[in-house]
Amino acid sequence: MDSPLIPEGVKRCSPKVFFFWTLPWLGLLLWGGLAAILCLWKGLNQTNMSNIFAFALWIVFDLGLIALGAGAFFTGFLTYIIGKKELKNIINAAVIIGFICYSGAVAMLGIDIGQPLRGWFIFWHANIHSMLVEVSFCITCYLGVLAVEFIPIILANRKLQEVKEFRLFGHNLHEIMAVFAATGTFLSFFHQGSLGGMFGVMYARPFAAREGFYIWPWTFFLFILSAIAVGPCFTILCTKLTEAISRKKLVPDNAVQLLAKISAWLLSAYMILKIADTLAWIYGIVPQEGLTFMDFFKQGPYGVWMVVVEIIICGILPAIILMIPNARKQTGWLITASLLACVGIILNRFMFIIVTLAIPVMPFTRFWSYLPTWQEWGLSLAIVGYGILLFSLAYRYLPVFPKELELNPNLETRTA
Amino acid sequence: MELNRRNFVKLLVGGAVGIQLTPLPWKLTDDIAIWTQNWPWVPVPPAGAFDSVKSVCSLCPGGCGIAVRKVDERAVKIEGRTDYPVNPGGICPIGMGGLQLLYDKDIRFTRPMKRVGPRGAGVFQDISWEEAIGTLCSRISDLRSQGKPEALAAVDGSYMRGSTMSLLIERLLKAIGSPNYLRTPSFEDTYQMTSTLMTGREGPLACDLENSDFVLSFGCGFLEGWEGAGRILNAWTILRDKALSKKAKVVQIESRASNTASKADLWVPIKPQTEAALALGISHVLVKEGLYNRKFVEEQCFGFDDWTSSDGKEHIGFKTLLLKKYGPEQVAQITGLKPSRIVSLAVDFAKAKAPVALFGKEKGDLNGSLYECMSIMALNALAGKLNQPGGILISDPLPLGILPDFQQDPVALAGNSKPRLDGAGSPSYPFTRSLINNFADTVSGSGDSPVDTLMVFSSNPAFTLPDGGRFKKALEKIPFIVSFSPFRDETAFMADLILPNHTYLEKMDDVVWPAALQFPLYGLSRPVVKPLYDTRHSGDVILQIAKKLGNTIGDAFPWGAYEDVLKIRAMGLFKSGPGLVHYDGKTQTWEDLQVKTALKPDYKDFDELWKTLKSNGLWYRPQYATGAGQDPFKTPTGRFEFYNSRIEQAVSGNTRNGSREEILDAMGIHVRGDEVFMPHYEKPAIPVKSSDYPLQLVPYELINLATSWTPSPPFLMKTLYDNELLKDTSFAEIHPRTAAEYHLKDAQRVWIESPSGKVNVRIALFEGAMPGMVYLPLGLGHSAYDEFLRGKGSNPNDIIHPSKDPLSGMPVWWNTPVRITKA
Amino acid sequence: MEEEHVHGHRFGMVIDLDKCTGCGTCMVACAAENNVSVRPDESDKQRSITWMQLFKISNGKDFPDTEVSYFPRPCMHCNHHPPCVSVCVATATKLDFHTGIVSQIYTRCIGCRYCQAACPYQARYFNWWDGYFPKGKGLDRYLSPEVSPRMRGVVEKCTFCHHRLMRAKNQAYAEDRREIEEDEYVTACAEACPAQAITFGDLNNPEHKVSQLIKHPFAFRLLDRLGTEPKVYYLSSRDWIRRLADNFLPGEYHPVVNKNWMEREWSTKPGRDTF
Amino acid sequence: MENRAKSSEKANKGGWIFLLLGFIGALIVGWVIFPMVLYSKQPQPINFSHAIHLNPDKVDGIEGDTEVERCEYCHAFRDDGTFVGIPKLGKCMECHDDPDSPLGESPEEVKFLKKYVATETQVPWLSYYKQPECVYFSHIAHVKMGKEACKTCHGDFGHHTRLPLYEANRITGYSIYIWGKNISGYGKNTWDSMKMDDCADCHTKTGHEENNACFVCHK
Repeated sequence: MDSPLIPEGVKRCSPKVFFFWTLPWLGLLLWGGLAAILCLWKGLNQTNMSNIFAFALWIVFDLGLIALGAGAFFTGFLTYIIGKKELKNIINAAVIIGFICYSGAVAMLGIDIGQPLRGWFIFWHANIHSMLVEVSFCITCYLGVLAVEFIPIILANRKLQEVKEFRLFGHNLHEIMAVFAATGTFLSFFHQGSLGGMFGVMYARPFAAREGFYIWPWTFFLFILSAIAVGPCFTILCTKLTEAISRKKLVPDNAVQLLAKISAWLLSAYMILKIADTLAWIYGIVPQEGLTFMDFFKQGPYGVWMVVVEIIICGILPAIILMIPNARKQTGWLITASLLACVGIILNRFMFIIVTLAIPVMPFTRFWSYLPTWQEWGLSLAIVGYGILLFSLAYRYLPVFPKELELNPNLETRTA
Repeated sequence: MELNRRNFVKLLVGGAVGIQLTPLPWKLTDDIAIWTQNWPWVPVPPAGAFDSVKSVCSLCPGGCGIAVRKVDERAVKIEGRTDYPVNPGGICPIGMGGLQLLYDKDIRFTRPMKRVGPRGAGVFQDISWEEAIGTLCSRISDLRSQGKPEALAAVDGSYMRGSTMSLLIERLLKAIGSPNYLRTPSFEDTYQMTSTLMTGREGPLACDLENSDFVLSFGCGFLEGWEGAGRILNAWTILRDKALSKKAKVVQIESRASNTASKADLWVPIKPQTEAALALGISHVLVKEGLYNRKFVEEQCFGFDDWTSSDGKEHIGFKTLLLKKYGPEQVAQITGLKPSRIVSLAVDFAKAKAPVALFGKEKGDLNGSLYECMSIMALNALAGKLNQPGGILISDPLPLGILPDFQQDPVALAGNSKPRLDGAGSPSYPFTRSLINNFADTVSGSGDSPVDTLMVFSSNPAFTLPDGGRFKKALEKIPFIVSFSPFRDETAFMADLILPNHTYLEKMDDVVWPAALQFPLYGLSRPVVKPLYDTRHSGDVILQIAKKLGNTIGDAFPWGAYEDVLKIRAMGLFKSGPGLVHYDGKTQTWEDLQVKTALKPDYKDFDELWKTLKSNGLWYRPQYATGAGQDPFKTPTGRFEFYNSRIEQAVSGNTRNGSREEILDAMGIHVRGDEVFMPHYEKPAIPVKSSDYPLQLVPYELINLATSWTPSPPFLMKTLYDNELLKDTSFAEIHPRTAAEYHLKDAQRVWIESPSGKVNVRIALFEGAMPGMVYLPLGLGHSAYDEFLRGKGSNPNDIIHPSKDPLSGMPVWWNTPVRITKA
Repeated sequence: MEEEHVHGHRFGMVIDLDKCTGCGTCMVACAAENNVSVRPDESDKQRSITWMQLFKISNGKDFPDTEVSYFPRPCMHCNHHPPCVSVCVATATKLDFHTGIVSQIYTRCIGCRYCQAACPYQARYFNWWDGYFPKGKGLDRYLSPEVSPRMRGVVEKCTFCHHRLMRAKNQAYAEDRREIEEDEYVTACAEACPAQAITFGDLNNPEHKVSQLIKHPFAFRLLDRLGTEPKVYYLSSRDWIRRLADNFLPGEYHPVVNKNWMEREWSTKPGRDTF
Repeated sequence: MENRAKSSEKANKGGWIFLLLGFIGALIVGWVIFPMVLYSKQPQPINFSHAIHLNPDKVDGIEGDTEVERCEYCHAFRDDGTFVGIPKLGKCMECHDDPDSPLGESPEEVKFLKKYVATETQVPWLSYYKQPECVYFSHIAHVKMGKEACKTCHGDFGHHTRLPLYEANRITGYSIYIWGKNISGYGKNTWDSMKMDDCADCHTKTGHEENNACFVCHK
């Protein structure tokens, strides 16, 4: 019955099936919604955050999302600025994923601060020295850009195309997409960097503190690089996932392969710098502040293994896999590598947030542990649900994958 | 052009654009943010005129001067007075949080009430003062008409013996005809007995800490609130400064690494309850090495050398006793110290110019052991440091005005002639004034309670007594209980009638000679705010009761108001000689206390003294409180008695038929012969450790937790660590090795069980705990008050299994055998 | 920045740990002075608010050589771009160069808690709940009008009782003085300490006691080598305490070996066995 | 298809009118209706006349050579330098001591005497210039040390013969005098509004930037 909305020619599952598919994700949304209301109404005592764990699960999710969402601007950058035409077939997906990640992140931040109704003070009373201000500015602006990039995709909906104004508007927008891609790229560079800067500048927290270039600690650049290296991996993962669920090919291999290849190079570059940075930190800052690298892992569940996993298993390994053409050509290896890379970046963010805060700086203070409450999990998972939901809707009603028809000539294939 | 869907959208678009060009969205955003800055449920403290009211803190015997900062009629902060000679500006955390005891409505009684729920539930019903007082009076009248006025009893916990309130309570009982006036035990009782026996003077403990250069503390918790923190902590700081320049030392003798032990110059850990042995051991060395003060001992002491009494009987002297039984090795056996340490302590003590040996464990509001106290007193005497600067000063009580004598009617006379229910003053406990533990046993022991009506004043025996809850059982048997407590405490919850007193910030009352102060001082607290609720000063209530009872009782209380009584008392001070009612806070009083030229009073006449006393809360005489200069000792022998005539008389004069053996057994004394009459070490009555109870429980006190009858201000909960109180569980400190023996981990939940009961706590591993000991903090485990205290932690008193202290018969706090089982 | 500090005051604090008895009066005085509310469960130390906090430390030695001591920890009012100030998104916390006090404006704070993450002293506290003032219980009746009560969702911290500075100024103005006298302005904790362990005053005034005390060989600061330049100093004659005040690599810590000083005076701890 | 498009074309004729309608409507709502709804109005308990009290011909006893001194007669400083603000009843009763004998002929005074003086209850004045709880303001610093005239911030209240209605922002609870009567927030006189920026601007103009530090005006 929603057939007039479904893109010309492609086959989609029955509304009933689709409805049931959405149920679990709606459930997550409901859970998250309840958690959000509780936090806004009763305050953040609903969480297990504390004066020790001022940042916690939500911030980890935020940084993770934003890092993974980097695929959007970077693919855009490659497509419109560098002019990698073959990526046009995946750019839509990349943009939508980006939009999901960023809108989700902003929503979570809105709940995470103690006084949401004063949130706009960040802009009005901005403290330009604060990396977090830079982050907020850029994220908000970039979310706008993403929205704009999203609009033409929405307007491409069959029903909306009927309206002349929309048709024109969408078309014109599409024409000047390069401009937005450029702004997006610029903004993203800065907030991805600032996110790293946020932690690098905490010079009184030896575990996070980093030297840097001018006002930017090295983490600034490392975060950018890691984001653009792993972002595409996430885009690949998502498209592959969609293909798996919908049981059909949606994106031509050359596009995926190109992304993978670029990812490989960037990931390698990132790894070299990351290792250099880690060494510089271990032999520079850490001893300067009277500590040894091992001191950080005296108490608590954390250990050197995290660093090993992050750098070797989730860094060097995927880089190598993606680097070898024959390896990345096999879907299995491709997915494994992308997955590892994504895990690696989230682990990296986790260390900078949770481990940094968990490690006591004053020698006589003790190590504290932290476990999120259901409210915290709820809100975090709700973002996942929201993402899947939005992407499914987009896939169902919008021509997300321009090459879908041509890749699936026989419309008999059952589809989700 | 109809308003179809499309045009409606246009309308909206137009509106959307237009509204941006008005203040509405922007002002609204701003105002909503401002709303969060002024949430209606966030209190806004009303402003007004600031003022500071001077008064005296009466939450503990320390008697600090306090200045209460006020905004119009509200008190907003308590601060220490710098113009009060006790405490130069500082006060303790409990006093600092005092306003919560005034304003936290849920821990207070706001009007007279009578019980409607079951005992202990704390369910009461409002009644009028007339009804309340009437009920009590008719009950008393009935008792008197039945000819058993002695069935009326009173428990009094007011800190200072000789405070005017205590005087009135005792007087009321006497007028009615009951000898059963009981006091909650405190260290002052032990000291007072010691002083009376050895020096013949009954003044409170006065010690010149500030001027001492060697403080040998037998477990005094100087930093745990000993005798009131305001002055003591300042003295401590003075001693620290001296220590830095090598001019003073503090030695702490204690089994646990308390704050005092840690911060002292030397910590000497010994087994609990063996302090007497150590004191005697040190004395032994002094004597053996000839380091004691010969002149003083020969001229002013009795019973040092062996002697022959008039009846020609040979007696051994203290000297012989020491040399025979308390050699370093023998004492090392008892205390667990190295003999060399005992010797070095003695040498340092002797070498010091102004040494002092002090007693009174923890805060000092737990009674001590009489023979222990005597042994330590003897040590001071041997060194010849009594009545010397830096030492202990033997004095008489504050010369307060005496209330006129009064007529007792036959009923009263008959009642007063009956024996006390607690046996205090009887042949078994000849020197003790009150034995509330015995009282509890007598009541719960006999078929139906010999006490019909119990009045409870400023005390919470149901919580503070070390008897494994025996007093609570006694209360359950007593038909009628009247509480005068301002607070909703455990004992009040057992009461049938509540006649709430004002809190200490709402009333005028006296602080008689702050504990251990080396010069006489009389403090007078005053109402810093008008009473908040329909409460009445218990002093006035007593007068009203007396009036209502009338006849001889009414005549015994001829005063209109409590203040009149205080005025009579102050008159005594005025007559007693010169004093001061002002202190400028510039000169340190302790620096110049030698009696040189006669003191010139800073008041013309009594009226001026009284006026100033009421406004400034202070009368003092900045001179050493050394009784009557020349002959300081008023004992039968007129000397300081190592061999105590009074004990001797008490024992031999004991008419009770039975051998001396039985008499001594009844007194709980294990040694025999002349040793009985001299300071000596008594082995614990009950074996401290056994196979069933392999560990020893030692309660300890924290300066930031009220352990007496007043509740802890909620503020203090912030200062407790989460290995002292976690959620609702308190912790037992034990040594890691001991814990390992019983396979206990840190923070593990356990049962600590004694013959008297068990409590549920968590384990706190502490290297500073003596192995084999279990340390529980006092002051937690309330079942009354409000959410800040109720159900928080466990009360060691519930499992403390007290033996009777020899001779004094008072409870012994320190050696309860316990076992630990995992919970 | 430093150069700007030359004019005006630079208020600081010296805490003598030999004198500190760990009684907690400073904590209570602070809470009472600054309208810090008390919650039914204050044992949740990760969330309870204590602007002045006593950290209990031990020398870790076994019985009978065990020794405990305390670190009273107010806000350090760091002098060298305080970690919390540069990170604050809404300019809610600033270092005032004319007093040296690091301010915190509750109505400006949005509660992002970045400052808490940046502060190594755990000196900043977030209001996880609204203040605990149940209706009719009376706990709000002793609140001081000189300090604004905080709402849920904002960060608060020690302010060096700056309202007492304002109080002193008003007094001075009433007496036709522009400048306040030394010691007219003292924090609540310093005033309340029964052991006089806390000295408060202007570090820019060479005559003032604090300026003398920080020259003492026993003087040190918490986590000094991070470079935050706290304006709160500590004094201790115990090396084990001084060692706990900062992180040291093996061999980096040097005991106080001021020879002539050692000759002049001796440590308050003659060592357990010199007796 | 064709027809549908046509009909829609027709219907759309003059659609811009609606655009305009919405636009203008919004402007009216935002600029006219919104301010009216935003503030609640209520009268003072007693219509006090500053003019009469400050007029030596009508009232004697309120001494002072300068106007400031005459203001300070009631709005006085305490010994500790704090400011009394709106005087308590006691101050009024220094003159209006007898509830039965009014000093003037104003019915307001009679009302005042009967309702408050007779019963000795404080007058629940509504303060036009009450700053929020987070603000610390020292009058003595400005008036005595800074030599600022009262009217700089309060306008010439002293000459009002009747007290204006008290208007409070329904959302924030602030008196309208804080934001200023003009909804746009603009004002030409120093006393037109009392926002933080107004204080800061003045500090800057008068060369007291140091007093723009947060902890000078916030508590």
